[in-house]
Amino acid sequence: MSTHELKTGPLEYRTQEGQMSILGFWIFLGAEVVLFSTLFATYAVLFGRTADAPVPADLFEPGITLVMTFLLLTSSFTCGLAIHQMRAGSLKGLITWLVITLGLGLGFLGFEIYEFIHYAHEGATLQSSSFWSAFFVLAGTHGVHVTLGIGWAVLLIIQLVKRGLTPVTSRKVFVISLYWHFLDVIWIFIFTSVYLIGMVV
Amino acid sequence: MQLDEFFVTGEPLIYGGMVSIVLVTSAIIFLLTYLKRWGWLWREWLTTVDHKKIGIMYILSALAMLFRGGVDALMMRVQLAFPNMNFLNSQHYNEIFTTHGTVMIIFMAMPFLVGLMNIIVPLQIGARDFAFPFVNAVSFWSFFFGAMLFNISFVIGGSPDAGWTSYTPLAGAALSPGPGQNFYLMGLQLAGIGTLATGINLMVTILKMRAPGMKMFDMPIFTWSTLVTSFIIIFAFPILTVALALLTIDRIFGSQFFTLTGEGMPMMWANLFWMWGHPEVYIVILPAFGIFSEIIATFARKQLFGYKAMVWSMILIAGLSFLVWVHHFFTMGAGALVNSVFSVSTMLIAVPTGVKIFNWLATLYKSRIQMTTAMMWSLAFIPSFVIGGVTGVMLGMAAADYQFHNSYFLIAHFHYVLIAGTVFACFAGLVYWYPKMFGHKLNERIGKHSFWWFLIGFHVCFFPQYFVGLDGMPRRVFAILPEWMPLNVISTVGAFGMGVGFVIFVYNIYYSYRYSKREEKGDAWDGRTLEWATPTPVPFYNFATLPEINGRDAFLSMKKNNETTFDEERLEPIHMPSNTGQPIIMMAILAFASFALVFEWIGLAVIGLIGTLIMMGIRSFDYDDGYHVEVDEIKKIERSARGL
Amino acid sequence: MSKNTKHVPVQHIIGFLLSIVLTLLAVWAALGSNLPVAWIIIAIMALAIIQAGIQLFMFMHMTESSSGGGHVPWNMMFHGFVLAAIIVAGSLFTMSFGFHHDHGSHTDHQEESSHQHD
Amino acid sequence: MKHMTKNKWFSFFLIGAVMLLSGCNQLVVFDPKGPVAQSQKDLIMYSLIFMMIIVVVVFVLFAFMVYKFRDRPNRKSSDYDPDIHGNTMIEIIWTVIPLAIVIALSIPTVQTIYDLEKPSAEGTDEEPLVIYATSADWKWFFSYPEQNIETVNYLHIPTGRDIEFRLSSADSMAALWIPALGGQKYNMAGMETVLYLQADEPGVYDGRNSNFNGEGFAKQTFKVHAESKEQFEDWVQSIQIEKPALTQEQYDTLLEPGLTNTMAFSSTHLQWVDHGTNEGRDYSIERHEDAYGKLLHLENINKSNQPQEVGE
Repeated sequence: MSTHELKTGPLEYRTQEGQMSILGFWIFLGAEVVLFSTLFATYAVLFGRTADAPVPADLFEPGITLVMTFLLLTSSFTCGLAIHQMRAGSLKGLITWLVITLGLGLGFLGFEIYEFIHYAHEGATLQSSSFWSAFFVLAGTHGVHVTLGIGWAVLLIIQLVKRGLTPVTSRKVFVISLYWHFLDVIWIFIFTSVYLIGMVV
Repeated sequence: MQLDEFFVTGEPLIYGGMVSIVLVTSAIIFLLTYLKRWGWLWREWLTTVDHKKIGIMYILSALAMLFRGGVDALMMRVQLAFPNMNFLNSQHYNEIFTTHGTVMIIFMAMPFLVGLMNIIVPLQIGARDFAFPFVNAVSFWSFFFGAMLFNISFVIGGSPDAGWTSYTPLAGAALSPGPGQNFYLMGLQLAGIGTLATGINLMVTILKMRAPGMKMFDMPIFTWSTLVTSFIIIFAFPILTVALALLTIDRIFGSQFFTLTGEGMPMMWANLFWMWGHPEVYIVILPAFGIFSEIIATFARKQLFGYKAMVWSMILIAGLSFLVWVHHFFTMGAGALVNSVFSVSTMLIAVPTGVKIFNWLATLYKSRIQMTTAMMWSLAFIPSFVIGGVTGVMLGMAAADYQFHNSYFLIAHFHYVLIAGTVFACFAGLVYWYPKMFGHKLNERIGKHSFWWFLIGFHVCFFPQYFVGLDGMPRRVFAILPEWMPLNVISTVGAFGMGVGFVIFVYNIYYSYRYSKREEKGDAWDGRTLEWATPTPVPFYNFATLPEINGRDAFLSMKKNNETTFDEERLEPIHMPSNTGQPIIMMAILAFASFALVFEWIGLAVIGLIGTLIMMGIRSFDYDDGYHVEVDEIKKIERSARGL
Repeated sequence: MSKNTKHVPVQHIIGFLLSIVLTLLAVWAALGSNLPVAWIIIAIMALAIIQAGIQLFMFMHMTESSSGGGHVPWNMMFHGFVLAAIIVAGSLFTMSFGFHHDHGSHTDHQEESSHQHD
Repeated sequence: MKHMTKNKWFSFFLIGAVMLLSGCNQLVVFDPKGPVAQSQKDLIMYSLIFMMIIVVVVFVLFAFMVYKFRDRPNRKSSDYDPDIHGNTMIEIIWTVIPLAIVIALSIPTVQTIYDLEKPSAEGTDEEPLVIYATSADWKWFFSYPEQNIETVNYLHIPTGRDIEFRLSSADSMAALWIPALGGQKYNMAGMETVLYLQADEPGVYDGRNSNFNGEGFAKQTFKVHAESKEQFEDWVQSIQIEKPALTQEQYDTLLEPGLTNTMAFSSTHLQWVDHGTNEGRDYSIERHEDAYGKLLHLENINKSNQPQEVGE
């Protein structure tokens, strides 16, 4: 069936395989929504159960979280630009924007690691209470997703350099762009319901 | 760690288990070597990405698991019928009911149904294979290694013993130290990943790979049930993934989610577990409904009554299944409002289910029922399931549930729905599609023996349990009061009846392999749906050509119009995926990592995880496009298969 | 929807600016305004949902017709978010609300201890 | 063979009905000894009527269909119509009827749920008797704060008065179930659930933990002695006079996972810990951290494992 290749439209949609992979990934993202919402639910239920550890309002800082948010929002934007370049047929533009995206992602990760270490020094660790367990696992799961995304994107950049823009590589890049935007969606909710509400309540 | 801590010691039954594992394994190795079949095994089975072969491997594993779970069940029944014989002590009994429940739900019911879906769904919609054959193989091996990891626990490290629901704080590190509970967590996690991937795979397959002209409301009902099931899988399994991960982190890395220390919240586990657990019940029951619908329509020689109502009721059941989870812990004291809300939502499920029952009965109206074995399983399902269903409604009434909860009334209820629903469907489906899979039917006479043994055994086993439950007998006890004895003895007799039924069923597989007439045509039962349009054995590419489909019961109209799936004019090369060893290797490495995590060997686990990631990287760089089956070869295969 | 023929990705730039503005608005609502806490939570959650919509519709090409996916991506996201609401709200409903009861002095220990830090 | 199918079902159903009708008066849930169990029995009986109707209707229809439309020689050809695909009217009917049944079941269910959350109407002349029922692996502590006494693994209650059980657990989750008096509720550490029960008839009833909580689960049972108000007062007095006070040291020893005999004390453990509070949730875990992994090797005939009825 792959022989029936479309002649128009974005490269990634032209083959049946391409369409199916992208559709499958959307469905996977549906599952990811549920995965993260379970973590959010756990966090919400365990909210306030800090036992002897510090309370979030004392540790969360607006500055650093805002910087992290802007880093990730910008990386989502640059990732969108990368796809724009890809659809315009520019391999060089695509790779450039992808690399910028990854740089921003690495910056985000750096801040997150710094933040975690900082909290641990203040006495809030994974083990200290159920609230902090929920916090670290929720934020950490997002962080692990970002890390995997970076590793995955690096592999794709190598493939792009080797093979150029084909239906297969452009499909792969499109899928990771979905993943990256999705992680931004999740971060928006972490930023809002964990950090902002944690600072307010 | 000392060896005697690593291996479970001191139980004669477990030594027996060890010996038989060693014997069976060496027998298999010997046979494979003696018959020089290692290469065949690797090329034809272990590296296959063919949905039909993967489906067969699912079903074989599920039958093995049914045997294991069934032996557990019989051991429990023996203990309860002769509590003074001291057949099992308390600890051993706890381990056995835990593994019985887990194995039956996770490693028997689901893989059996997934196996049938694997084989049948692509054939029913006229597809070449799954949307992602590679992922399908990964799914199977993750299930397989998950099941192996879970099952090895009884000889290495010790079985989990906190019930299949694994409630915290009992299952937490403080109250259940040691690897037993970790086996449960890692085994389910591993299998769960595969199930989620299968759900996505099936959904894309059904949405994107239907035969030309086949609209959604033209799909065979089993395919519909698969689609709805995959929807539930996609939205329910991530909850399990998270719940298991949280408990794993609790146990291995010392977090405080479900602990008694650090202001943890043990009840949150029950909440998360049942948020997955209730939809899970429908994951194993909806495909069963689909199977029965197909079989009843086929052998009633009549189209399904109220097709659209059947589909919509399945969709409604799927939606409601996410809104009722609290009925598993009404007794938690969540308050009158919570209990009332969930009581009503629970009972509402009875409405679409009732609609389905009546539709099946109406399908029988003015039909011509052929009493084949598959049909008998399907017919027996209706009244048996109704008993389970009405008692389910009773359990849903929270105020009454305070008396039913945790009692044998509950046990009787869910065995009535899960055996009469799922297990009957597995047997019915296997009998029905057996000729499509293996090229010969199962013997009808022996099949009916096995049916009657199993059916009567089932009712004798579980019907008394309603009453012993109402007499106050709680579940999961290894010692009972004298007044519960008579009903328990009856139950045990019934359980052995079911055991005999199963043995006859397995014997039938052997007998039919030896003596059954080989199928010459693909259409063994004068079927209605597309899977019967292919020749038997099904060519590895499934369909050479497909006519334009319009309307339901596609094969029925094809037969009317004298169409086949072999139109020589329209032959084109068919693109096929190549076999690959990557899935089994990838999952073996992940299983190794999980095993290391069970014993909390963090270093080894990290190595295993890195290995898995490397395998995924290798896969990413793998641009193997598969190959094409040329027109001449298709012609040759189809002609010989169709005797042209 | 697809902008691949144009050279300036207008939609992306609008989306980006909107998300920056909405983020700042949420920060102001949470930390700068004097609204009651309940209103703050409602307001910033609403802003988050709008932002998620921006990502999905303006960045992720969710409704692109040439994808061949039909309504499925939209459908999966919609049901995913419905499920998310059920899971979060349902857990809070059954897990926190439930353990209140109105007698004597022993009520709501966990509530007290969880709010004493507030 | 085909004929058998129908008969088999019919006989199953008959046997079931007979067992049900004859068994009703002996099964403990159908033999209530108090208003709570009575209201639950009433609800179950009410639902059972609907369920029997459904079962009868389905079974009769099923038997008719299978018998009438089985494939056999010389069937009338008018009895076979493969093209019936549906009938909107009849489908609406069999959607509406189950819906009506669900509504008919929901109303009394919700009513009973709310009723069970407060003391029963019959016992309004007196305040409920408060008993703290605490589960610990694998024993029961019953503390009577007003009387300042505590019993282990047995319970005395006055008849005709509401008992307000305040349930909690020192470690694993349990459930207090006295089927003759009414349904169960969970005991959980760090939380307190309330269960109202009442006995109308004097007698000795079985009570147990019904929620699986480990090796000693099957043995975590107790007897409930329901007796007249005067007898209850006498019993309380005798405990207050004859039994020693409970020391924290002794209590901590008793908390260790394992089985114990029945005991009674003239003071309660509530003076130093209430496991239903956040502060009391890890009391036992901290003291017996290493004891939870040990096996009791509990076997059924080992008499020394079983709680003995002493000290009453």
